[in-house]
Amino acid sequence: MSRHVYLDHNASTPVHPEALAEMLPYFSEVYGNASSVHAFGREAREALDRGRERIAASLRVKPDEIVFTSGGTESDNFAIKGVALARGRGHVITTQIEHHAVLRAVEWLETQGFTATYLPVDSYGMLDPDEVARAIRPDTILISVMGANSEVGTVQPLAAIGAIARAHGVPFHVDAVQTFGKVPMDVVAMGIDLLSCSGHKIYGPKGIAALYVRKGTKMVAIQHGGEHERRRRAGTENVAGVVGFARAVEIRARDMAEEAVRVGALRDRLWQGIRERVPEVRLNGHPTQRLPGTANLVYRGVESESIVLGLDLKGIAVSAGSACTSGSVEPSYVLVAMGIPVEWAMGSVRHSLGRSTTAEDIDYVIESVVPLVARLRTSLPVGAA
Amino acid sequence: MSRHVYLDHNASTPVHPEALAEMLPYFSEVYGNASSVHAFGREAREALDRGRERIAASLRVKPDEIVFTSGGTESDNFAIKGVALARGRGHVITTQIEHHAVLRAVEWLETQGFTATYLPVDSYGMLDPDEVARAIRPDTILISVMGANSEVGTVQPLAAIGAIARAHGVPFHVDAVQTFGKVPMDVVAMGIDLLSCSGHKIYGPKGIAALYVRKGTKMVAIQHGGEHERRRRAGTENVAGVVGFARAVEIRARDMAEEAVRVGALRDRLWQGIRERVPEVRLNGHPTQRLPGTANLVYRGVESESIVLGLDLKGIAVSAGSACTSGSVEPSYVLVAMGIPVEWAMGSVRHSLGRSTTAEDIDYVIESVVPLVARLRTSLPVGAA
Amino acid sequence: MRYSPTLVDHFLHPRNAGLMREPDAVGEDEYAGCGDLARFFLRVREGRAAEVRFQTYGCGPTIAAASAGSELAAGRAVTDLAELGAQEIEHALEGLPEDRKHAADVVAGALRAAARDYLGRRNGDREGGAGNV
Amino acid sequence: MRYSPTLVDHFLHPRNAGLMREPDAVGEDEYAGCGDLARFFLRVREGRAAEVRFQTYGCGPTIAAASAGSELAAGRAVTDLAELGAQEIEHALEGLPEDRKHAADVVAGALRAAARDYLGRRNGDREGGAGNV
Ligand SMILES: Cc1ncc(COP(=O)(O)O)c(C=O)c1O
Ligand SMILES: Cc1ncc(COP(=O)(O)O)c(C=O)c1O
Repeated sequence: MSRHVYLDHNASTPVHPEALAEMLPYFSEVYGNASSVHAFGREAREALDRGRERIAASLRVKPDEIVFTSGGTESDNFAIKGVALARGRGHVITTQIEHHAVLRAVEWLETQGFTATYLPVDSYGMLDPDEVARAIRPDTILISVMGANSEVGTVQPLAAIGAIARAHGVPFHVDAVQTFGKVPMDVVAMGIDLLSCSGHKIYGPKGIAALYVRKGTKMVAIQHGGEHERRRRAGTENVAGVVGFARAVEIRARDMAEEAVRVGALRDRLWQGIRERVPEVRLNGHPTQRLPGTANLVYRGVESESIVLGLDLKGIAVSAGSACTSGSVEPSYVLVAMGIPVEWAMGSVRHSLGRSTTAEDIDYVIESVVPLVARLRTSLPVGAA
Repeated sequence: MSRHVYLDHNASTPVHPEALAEMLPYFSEVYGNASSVHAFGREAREALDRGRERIAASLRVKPDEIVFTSGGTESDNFAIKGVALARGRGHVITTQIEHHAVLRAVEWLETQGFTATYLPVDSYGMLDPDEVARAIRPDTILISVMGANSEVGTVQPLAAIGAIARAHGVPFHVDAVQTFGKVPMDVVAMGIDLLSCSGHKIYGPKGIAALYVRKGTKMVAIQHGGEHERRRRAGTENVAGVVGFARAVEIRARDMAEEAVRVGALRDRLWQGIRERVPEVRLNGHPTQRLPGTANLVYRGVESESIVLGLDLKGIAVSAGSACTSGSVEPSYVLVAMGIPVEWAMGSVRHSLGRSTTAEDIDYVIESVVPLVARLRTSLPVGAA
Repeated sequence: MRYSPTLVDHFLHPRNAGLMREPDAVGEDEYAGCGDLARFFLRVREGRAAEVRFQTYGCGPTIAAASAGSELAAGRAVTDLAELGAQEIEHALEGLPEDRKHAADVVAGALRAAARDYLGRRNGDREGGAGNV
Repeated sequence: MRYSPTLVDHFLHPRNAGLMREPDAVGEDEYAGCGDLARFFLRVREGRAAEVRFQTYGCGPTIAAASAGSELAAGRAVTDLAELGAQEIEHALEGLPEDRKHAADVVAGALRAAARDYLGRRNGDREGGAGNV
């Protein structure tokens, strides 16, 4: 296996060398605890404050509206539970295609006496803002909708949903872990009250993320302890992580538009190349409202994991829409919510392109996938029997 | 300010160069998501599994009894809330001198209908195991006692407490954030069911920590989402952090005994040097059952923060027992629980020594602190008026 | 690699994959809750599996397990195959990760079902025949 | 540094620190909830603070604020000092972090208290005198 092609950027990304370089001094040189008042602590605090300012600037919000957390999952948990527990009870609106970090947090709230509505999406994975308006009840305390879906890349009509939320006075949380740094967002114009974003999805380090909390949003801390992050999230701050995250965010802001065009063209090349040579394949997601680098394909009659394995043996990293872990496989719940028939949904494969992706990579993937799908289909046709 | 002396190792430590070196490839080279099944993911998974094994080996427990978290605070929150929420209701026993990560988590449980007992300690900061036995009720669901106190360094009689907990069938949590890697511990022999330990206190990176959960301990996840960490803690794993943490743990295991002797001698030199030259100073904590590198001193009539500032201006980093944040100062709650009179407790200063500390550092601190305390006392004697 | 070289080889080059015309027996198994499915066809000569073919739908390990299962079944007594255990399949693949053990289960189940199908038909014949005696 | 060079200088070299014998006025203020305390002594000549001394207990900024306060009070009219605002102290220190504003408050409060102590005593004298006319 000589060639390595990484098409799983929605799962994680390499830390950008500039971000890593900027982080390095914060491990063994500037190592103070940012809560300490002496010079060592102040140096750490300055890097932390500066990181907060840089990320806030990129989101065009105020620095004290940014709370650092340990990951997208924590940001989502914090947003949802923090707002709900501040109210004590009420109704939460979300969608059927959220990331598990949102779904499981809302489900947990249901075990605590809250109620929830999981809105459907259309066959493109798109939420109808009118559905949100119809779902709002007098006791609705939160609307949580992802910016873009990690599996199929569909970007939601955030501004329209935000306007509805604002009109009803309901806080609006956006899980922007896959969105921020990939497509343009205007937090304020979109009426967003809480926004989750994460380092490792945009060439920053793992283990660091943020939650934007619009000033005045009523919420409580869910991780208790010291008075860090203005008492909103206890725990010694991960200074190196923040510095790397901040740099990664700045680099994305700088490169995003150009990269979107380049990566979008490569994604089209992939889809064209495959559709021309493989029968019974379809592309999931929205034709225009989508992340530039995400291509979710389904091959009828073929199980995704066998494609993932076949490509892996060629040095190509993609991910299965459905994952068979601990003995139970479901077709991707996202594709099911989109109404994709199960025999298709079981064969979905996500390709997520990124900074390092080249045209040669794409051609190599096409060359590899065509005979693989053919072999999997012709020698093993259960459906045909 | 030419000289820099860092005596705040209980607040945070520099990442050991060997740990940093081992982490480096996991930022931009081995960057897969450990949950991905392809080669990039498997490489990350291997590092993660290996890190788990290394830390488990150092604790002499099984790898699948280790759950990685984002920090000591999260480990404490997870242990306490995870056990309590699995039961639904009941009584928690802890002490008055726990870290805020424990105290605030237990206080939160009280708002959720749980009850709690905060046990007192003696004038050395030591908990009497008999107090634990007396506090146990039929509905007691958890005992949480810190291994060593971060302010005064007193090491608790864990084995005796563990035996009592075991005899009553009550899960026993130890916040070992300041203990693990500093004094010998035997998790199994001490009857510990849950143990928090953290990277950045022992020359590992910030943003990574672990919770040991003895097999069979009934608890629920508190961070919801994907099925990471055997469904016990959702969120993409911080692989570089785990690798650095594992290496730091191994280095501590290797160097601990020797360092304890060296650092203990330096601490004695500090205390001797100061007590000989400064009147009305006392050393807090236990004379023998203590962390080797922690010296908590109180200067009668002087407020700690002015000493911290005075030493800071000399390039010396120490920490104040009492911190005046957001306008409200209390004397350290730990010293108050130990029965130290308030006029003493307001003047406590913690010196925490570490790997880099030298005899020259200590002498420089003594030289600096003697005239500082004299000046603060003679020119500003309110008490004397 | 999560998988043994033998497993990978079976996945990349499955032996005996495909339909069989007019088989003497057919057996199928599905993994509950999981989409994975295997179907085996046997041609039986003198109580032994003279020819084995399979179809399967599933993840890579299931495909590999079916291929390995077809090889180890060939030439074996049908009565023997009717008791085939999943461990034998797993062994032939040089191990399976914990979360992929079902690959061996579903393949062993399908082979047992095929063998029992054959034995059932024969019994049926005999019983039918016995009625004529 | 969190603190201005001026503040640090006052902290390292406090001016006018210490007791005063037989002062014309004494004033004290304490920061509620916080241990910080400042006490000022005034010697008054022709309605002005001819000499100012202080004692204080507190964090570095409070010590520095007292020193700065003693300097800016010297030579000022007592009636003026009776209305002294904390901003003036803070200004003299070239700013204070948000969480240390109380340093200026407690010092300004103690200086006002001392000035009012003086004015109160003088009024007491005058009123007493008026009764004799
Ligand atoms: C949309 C979305 N939300 C949340 C998360 C959770 O992020 P993490 O696993 O880094 O905690 C992810 C990434 O997996 C995601 O794609
Ligand atoms: C005893 C103890 N427990 C818990 C913590 C919390 O650790 P962290 O701030 O790294 O989350 C600390 C460190 O401050 C500590 O000393």
